[in-house]
Amino acid sequence: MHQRRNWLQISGRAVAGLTDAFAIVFRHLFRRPVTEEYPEFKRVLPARTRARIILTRDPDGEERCVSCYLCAAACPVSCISMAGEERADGRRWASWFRINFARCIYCGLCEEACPTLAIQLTPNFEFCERDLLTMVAEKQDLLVDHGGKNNDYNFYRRAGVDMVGGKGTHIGEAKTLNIKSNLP
Amino acid sequence: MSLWVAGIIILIVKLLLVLVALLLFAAYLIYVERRLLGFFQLRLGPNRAGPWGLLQPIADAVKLLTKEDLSPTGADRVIFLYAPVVVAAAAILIFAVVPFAPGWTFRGQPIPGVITDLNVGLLYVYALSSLAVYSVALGGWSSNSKYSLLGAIRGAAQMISYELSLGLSLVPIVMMAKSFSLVDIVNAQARCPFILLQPVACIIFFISSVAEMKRIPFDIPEAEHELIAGYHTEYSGMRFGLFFLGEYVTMVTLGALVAVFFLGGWRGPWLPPLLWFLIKVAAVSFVIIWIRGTLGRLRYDQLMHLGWKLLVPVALINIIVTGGVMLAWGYKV
Amino acid sequence: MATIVPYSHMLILAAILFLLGAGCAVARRNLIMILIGVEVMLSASGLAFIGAAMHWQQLDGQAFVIFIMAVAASEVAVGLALIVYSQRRTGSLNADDYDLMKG
Amino acid sequence: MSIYAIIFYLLGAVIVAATALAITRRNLMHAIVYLVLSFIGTALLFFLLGAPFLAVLEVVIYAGAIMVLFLFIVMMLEIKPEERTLGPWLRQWAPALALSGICLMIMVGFLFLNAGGPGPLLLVTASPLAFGRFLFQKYWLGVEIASFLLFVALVGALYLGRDNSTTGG
Repeated sequence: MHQRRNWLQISGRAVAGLTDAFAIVFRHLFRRPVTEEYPEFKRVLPARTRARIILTRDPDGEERCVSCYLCAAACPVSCISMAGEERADGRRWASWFRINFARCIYCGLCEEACPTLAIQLTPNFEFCERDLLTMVAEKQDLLVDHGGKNNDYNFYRRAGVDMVGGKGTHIGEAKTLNIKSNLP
Repeated sequence: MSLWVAGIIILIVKLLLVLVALLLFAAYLIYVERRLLGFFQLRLGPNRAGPWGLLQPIADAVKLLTKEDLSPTGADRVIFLYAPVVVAAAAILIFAVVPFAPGWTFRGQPIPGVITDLNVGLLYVYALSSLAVYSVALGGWSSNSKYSLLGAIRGAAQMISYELSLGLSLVPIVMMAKSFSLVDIVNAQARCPFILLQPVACIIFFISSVAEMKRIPFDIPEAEHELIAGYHTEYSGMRFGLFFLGEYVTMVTLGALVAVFFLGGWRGPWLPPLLWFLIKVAAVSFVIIWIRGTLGRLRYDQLMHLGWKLLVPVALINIIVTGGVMLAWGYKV
Repeated sequence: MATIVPYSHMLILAAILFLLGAGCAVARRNLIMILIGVEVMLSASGLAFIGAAMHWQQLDGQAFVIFIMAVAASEVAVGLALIVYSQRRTGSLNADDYDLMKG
Repeated sequence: MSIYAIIFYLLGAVIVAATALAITRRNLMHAIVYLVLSFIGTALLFFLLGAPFLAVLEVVIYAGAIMVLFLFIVMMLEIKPEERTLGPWLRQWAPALALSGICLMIMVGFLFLNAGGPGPLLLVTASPLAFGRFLFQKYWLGVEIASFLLFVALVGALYLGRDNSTTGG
């Protein structure tokens, strides 16, 4: 007896569940689709959306890239290549810098890897070509005249690189201690 | 002699008209299904090619026809190349016995509203649907791919299992119409469509034929999450298109068969018979798409249990009950 | 009334088919092919029965074809089950490998 | 020669060719495909010979069920095509061919010795209704026995096919 009631309950629940599901799906026929039709309707993307890559400059107008190859190493699809050189004053720079956007997957790992904030990703994603070779961007295509997401950052003024002044002149760095004296 | 020639010409014209109508209906069913699924899921569906995307089937056909026709290494080439033909041919050939109108008269000569009124029409439908297994099994086997082979084995097992309940569910219809001919079955529903007298048979027939078509919730042979595309994983271009076309022609044919067996065929008040027939076919197709939008996929063991432990026994009980009731009401052969 | 062909041609066709099936069952060493040969023989005998039914205008011949089909279906069900069983037991489908009882 | 005779000889040639190809294939899958063709041809012959019901049953049962079962087993067991070796091939086929040839010659001889007896076949068709009525009036016991045979075969196949690895299933 208990078994039979159980069976009836189960089948009743199944029928109720099925009816409910079908009714919900049918009601969706008359609801407005949530689709945004892309070429006619363009949503404004957040400023930090990751798409096309740029190379930024520091506040002094110098290229930030020091050609450390970390972005090329981090890139999962190996679309970044460059050659590093050293200037007379000891500052490193990339003599050429190339990104193959036909292969780029906009993962943002290069941005993560960059120690100088040189590589940054911008919201511009609408670029495509029939000829793949025109998607290869050289350094002059990538360089911009601003600092991107952080305009004030200057790698050489911040880190312990002896470039713009002696020890203790960098931002956030304590004055050098005179180890010969105990005076405060 | 001229009458004979006229008969041949009328037959050929009718064949062409039915074929073109069937293929167009199937092609636009693909479009309608994609649009409806879009709406069910709060999307839009294809709406780019032409106004409201109405040219989408043509764009799809052009794309499929111009794609490269690949065959995998190690495939059994001849079987691989010709397996897709079977499914499309079987689906189209079923329509030869489906009555779509009561018929017309042209200059005093009657034109029946069916291509051929076979006196074993129902069994002919059954035979062709059982031949459709070959395209699945052979196509999957000859692809030389494990996904295809698994899909083919599942497909063959599923189609054999559900053919049984498909056939058994139609026995009460034959008992009540006293004929295998589809025209006679439509005529037997002059007073009352069989769906009111045989609701159980209708449900079993519908479920079994959805399983025969390998559509959701019975699409285990082509379960994309496990088997990529099942038995037609390795197919490309128009050969894949034939599998696709076969599936949708089968859907139209199923709609027509449900209309003929249970909904009274072309019978209906006020509207012309052909229109009634089309409305019924479209309604059945809509229900199939609705099911696809609603249900998930059954597990393999659930599928087999549903077929063998529920549908077949219920169909057998339905036959016995129908026979008993008919005897009690004083039925004479 | 339209005639088709002499009854003897019908019987010869059935005989050719039957002998093809018998040859397959005798000569092939694969268990599945042997079973297929038996199926061909059964189908050929059905053909002969149908021809006979037509020749004598009696439906008995056609009735027998129904029984032949029932026998063929049950034979295949049991036969294939046996083949699968023995393939699981011995791992071979070659009839020559089943020689445990060397005479 | 009437159009029916032409159809008969064409179908006969197709059936014999398909069957001959089927029984000589080394690849089981090809054999099954040829055999399906042969059975469909046989079904058409049944149709020509006035048995539409049996013709459709031939397609449903032989081509649609039995051959699919074979296909299923071949796919499941993953059978390699046989090796092509001439020696055993000759040893196996020679006696079969010889015996078949002798049987066929005797058969043809008998038929032509008795040439006056069996006349041409007349075109008649047994409607499914008439056939069903005849079957269940005269051979109802046979039908019951056949159904019982199928039931026994079902039970036998289930028993043979059960999984031995699990206990207490």
